[in-house]
Amino acid sequence: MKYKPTVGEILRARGVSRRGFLKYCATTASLLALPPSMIPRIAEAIENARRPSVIWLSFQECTGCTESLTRSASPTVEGLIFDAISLDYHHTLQAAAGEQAEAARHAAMEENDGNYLVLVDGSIPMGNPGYSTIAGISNYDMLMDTVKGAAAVVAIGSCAAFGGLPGANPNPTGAVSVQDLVKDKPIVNVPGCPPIPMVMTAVLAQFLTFGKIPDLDKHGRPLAFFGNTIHDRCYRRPFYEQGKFAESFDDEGAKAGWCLYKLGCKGPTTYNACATVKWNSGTSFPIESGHPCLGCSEPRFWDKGGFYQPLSTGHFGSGTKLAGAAVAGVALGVAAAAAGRRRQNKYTKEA
Amino acid sequence: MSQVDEIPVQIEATHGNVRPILNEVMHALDKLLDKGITTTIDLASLPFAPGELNELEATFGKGELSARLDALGTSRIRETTYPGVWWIEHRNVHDEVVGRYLEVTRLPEILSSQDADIMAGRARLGEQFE
Amino acid sequence: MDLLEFARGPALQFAALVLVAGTIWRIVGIVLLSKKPDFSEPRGPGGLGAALKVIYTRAFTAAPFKKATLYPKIMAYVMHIGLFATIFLFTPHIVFFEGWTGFDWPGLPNSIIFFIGVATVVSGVALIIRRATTPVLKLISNFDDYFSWFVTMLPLVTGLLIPVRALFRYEDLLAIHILSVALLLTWLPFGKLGHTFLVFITRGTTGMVFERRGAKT
Amino acid sequence: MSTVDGRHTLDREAERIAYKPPEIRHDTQGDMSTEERVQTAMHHFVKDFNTQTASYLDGCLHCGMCADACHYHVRTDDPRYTPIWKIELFKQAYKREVGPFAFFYRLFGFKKKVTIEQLEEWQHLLYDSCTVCGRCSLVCPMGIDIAGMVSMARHGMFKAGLVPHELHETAKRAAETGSPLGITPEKFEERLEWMADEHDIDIPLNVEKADVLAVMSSIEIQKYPESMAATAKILNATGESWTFRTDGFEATNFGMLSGNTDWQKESSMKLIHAAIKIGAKTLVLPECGHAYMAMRWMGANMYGKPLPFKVQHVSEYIADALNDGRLKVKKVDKSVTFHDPCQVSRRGGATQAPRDILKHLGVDFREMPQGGDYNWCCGGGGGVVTIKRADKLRHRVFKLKMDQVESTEADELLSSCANCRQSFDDSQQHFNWSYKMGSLMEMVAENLEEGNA
Repeated sequence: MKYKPTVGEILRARGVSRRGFLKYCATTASLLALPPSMIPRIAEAIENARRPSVIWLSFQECTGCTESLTRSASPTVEGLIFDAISLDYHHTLQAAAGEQAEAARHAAMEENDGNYLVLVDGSIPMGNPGYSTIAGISNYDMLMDTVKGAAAVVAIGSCAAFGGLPGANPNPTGAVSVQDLVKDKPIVNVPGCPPIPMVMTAVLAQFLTFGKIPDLDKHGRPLAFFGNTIHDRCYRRPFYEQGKFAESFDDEGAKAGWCLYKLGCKGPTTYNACATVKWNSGTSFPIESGHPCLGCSEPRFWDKGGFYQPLSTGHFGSGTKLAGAAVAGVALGVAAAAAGRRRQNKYTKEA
Repeated sequence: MSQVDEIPVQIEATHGNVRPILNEVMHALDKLLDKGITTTIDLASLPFAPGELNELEATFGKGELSARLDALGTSRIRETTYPGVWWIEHRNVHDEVVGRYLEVTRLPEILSSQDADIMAGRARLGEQFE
Repeated sequence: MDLLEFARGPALQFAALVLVAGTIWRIVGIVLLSKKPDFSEPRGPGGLGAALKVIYTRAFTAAPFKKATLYPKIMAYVMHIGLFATIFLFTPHIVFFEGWTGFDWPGLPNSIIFFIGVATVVSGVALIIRRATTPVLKLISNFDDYFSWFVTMLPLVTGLLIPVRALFRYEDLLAIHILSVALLLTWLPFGKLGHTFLVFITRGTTGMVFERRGAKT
Repeated sequence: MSTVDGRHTLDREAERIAYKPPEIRHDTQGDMSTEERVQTAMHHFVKDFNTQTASYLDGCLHCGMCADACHYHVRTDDPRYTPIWKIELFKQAYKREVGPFAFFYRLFGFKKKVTIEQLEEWQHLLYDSCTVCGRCSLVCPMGIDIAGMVSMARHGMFKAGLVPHELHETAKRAAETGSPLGITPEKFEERLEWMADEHDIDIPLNVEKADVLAVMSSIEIQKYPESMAATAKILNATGESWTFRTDGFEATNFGMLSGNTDWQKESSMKLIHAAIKIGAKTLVLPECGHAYMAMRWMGANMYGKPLPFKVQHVSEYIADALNDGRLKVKKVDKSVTFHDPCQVSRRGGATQAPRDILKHLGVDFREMPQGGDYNWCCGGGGGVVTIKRADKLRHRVFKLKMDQVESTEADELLSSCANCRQSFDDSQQHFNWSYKMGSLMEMVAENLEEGNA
């Protein structure tokens, strides 16, 4: 196996000063939602970390996740991808194509057997393998083949994590998530449609820094980012508590920035870091721009009722069913009264 | 972008992050004076309402000292009007903010020349005499 | 389908169907029993007016009984007003009713609702302690009394716990909350909670019979 | 007057506050088997259920507030005297047999079948410790008429032969002789003649046609004959044509009190037929509470159609006559308090009449605390005064009445019910009490203005 330099060595070789390295570590700590007191430990870890090989597989997806990642503002995309990790296969980003690309993938797998990371975006069609293929290989075969020697798998985006849009009812391709198929490897889900870029890089930085996957919640999501609901961390929360709600998208409440609960905000049931990390280099997030949270980082968010239907709305049966129940009630009532009266008559006769 | 900027933004109420931060800074200053312990507050971890960050920055204001660091993008390190309280903002090479911190210390560590860099510089200097 | 979807969907649907069918069943079952005509010469007006009068007046305690029934009455008032406020004046609930009926009305701030909810639970606990300890109530109480209390308190308690994030995740507790509501609605027509609708029939009956006699109602 | 709190009495003879089995003496009549008895009781309970009772039995919240209104519970703190508990078996039968969910109650055994032991225990609760005074239905937040259902539950008890002996015998004598005290028409006539002589007045008897039929209660005929004279004086004074009838004079209805609907109907029909026979426009009932309930509110239903005459309690009749000037009375310079008979005032709706009369008499009327419609019962209503084994309890409960009366410090205590008067007299003797119950009607009769009509 050829010598792999440590991250510290790489950065120094590129003329990054110690101050620059400290800055890098501070932003990494910030990214990992670790307290600033952890910076020295992070510095030490990163100094000695060896760049991992990363294989990126894209299945039934829209490339939105890759788009999102390449706009990641931290520490720098180039710095992360080209310096800290070795992105050996990504058919959208890499220059190689066709057999050459597949050869690169196999080479990376062989070289880093047992140590490489597999990143997956997109869901896997189980209905018919022909729905989605790369170089003539079905998504399923490619996934199962690639993860064999992986240290861990990161499912990027809601499609890879939970099936996402392709898996939405009626799920014509029989789309499934990575965790539905891969059972013997540690899996980190980074859902979102797309996921927050910083969260994606943070997971990589975490793996890079500590060589292991972060603590996860019940849906396999990193707790550091998915530990709180949008609602819990939303700056509009005080309006919710005060009972001030926007009733439509253009009323006074909406203009005053009141709570969007009544407009269908899924913030209370959605675990993600949008409210703190925000988007577009920390500029804003959907609620801040006046739109309710869609809950895109939750399993099957497409099928959980309308985006603009408030969370506490119930789904009652149709009016016909209720009318049917009423008719049944009348029938039962009549029968009960009739039975009672029959008993009364019988007893009167016997008495 | 001028059209977007023209949209009037109303800010009716804030999340109220400013006062708790001021309070935390006050206690951090006590710790610095009594025990010499420094404190760093990562502002990225707090849910700020629109405009609230500006409010916070304005509250702390500009003090006597201000420095600019050029490493992996620029960083601004500025003492606030409260001596011992530093406002630190890291940017990447695209000039995007990647981290904001309030550091309560006599001098932020990142301003000191680092041993590794001193050694590297010393080595370069030595090369002149070879 | 996760728990929340189950609660909001099939569980609520089932509860709504049972509620409608059970309520009508019970009312029809009572109304269609034999009725004895009253041939006596009326002294006062009977009929609907009398029924409505007593439905209203029995909400208040007659002066001679005020002292003896003060404690349970106050607790019952707190409980009923509290239930009304928490059910109908809490904004997420209003949204729920709006989604169902299309009607919308102003709510109270959550902090006030939370306070009312706590007061309601306190009154409920006070009443159940009273039921379990005073000899009269101990004697006349049955399973229905305790179970009905339980299914009434459950949505209240789970609802109050939702903002207390320490124990459960929001969506789990919300699901449990809605399931507890489904349980409440399912039980409501059959046990003593039926007084939500029987109160009109029972008081109304007395109103019609006794107002007709010109007797004290 | 005692200063001891009634709830924590120091009376050494007082019953214990804690739960205890009922006094041992269950009376049974007839020689039915146990099973037959239970079945008969049950069948007759079931027969009586209708929409009204169903709305009551389904509507009960088990709030227990009725206990606070019942003199038996207030005085003893015995939870069994909680009014709604007294009809527990009736309720049990309803839920099991007729209620909307009866099928499930039977299927799952939610409500057990009533047993003979229960029925025996409830004999004490349905008869000895309920005067059917109806005070409990005024406190009930649902407005449930418990007293009315106690009366209904007694039907089943009677048919099953589970009535206290004294009450049963009294009712039986009433059915056999036409009067609970065995007053025959001859005896009635005899006593009327005696009163006519004594007071030197006309007492019309068996007149063929008259506008008013007056009737009496046996208690008056036997114990308070002055009432007959008073009735005659007043009716004479109004100038109306009126009469007593030997074929219909007994107003009490022990069939109703004991729970025998056949006897109840028989008693009522006698009066109805007599009134129709003479073409009466008004049937004036005597000073008797349950007679008012039996005839004013249940009479027409026994008859099966509206009565062709008006039914009035004598106090209503007098009040009307005074109000429209047919009758005039002298002013009486006394302070008076009035005991409202439950069946006439609270349950009958004639609460105002005696107050009008007292106003005309110009007395210093002192309403009892919690008086009028909320009055405490004398403790003898609903046939209880006849049940000897209940005397101890009845006297104990009477303490409430004594406190109530004493607090008015009135000179005179009046009522318009001979049955109340009887139980007051009994308790007065028992306690050697200073108050003696008088009759409102007699006070009117004694103070009639000369030259009336």
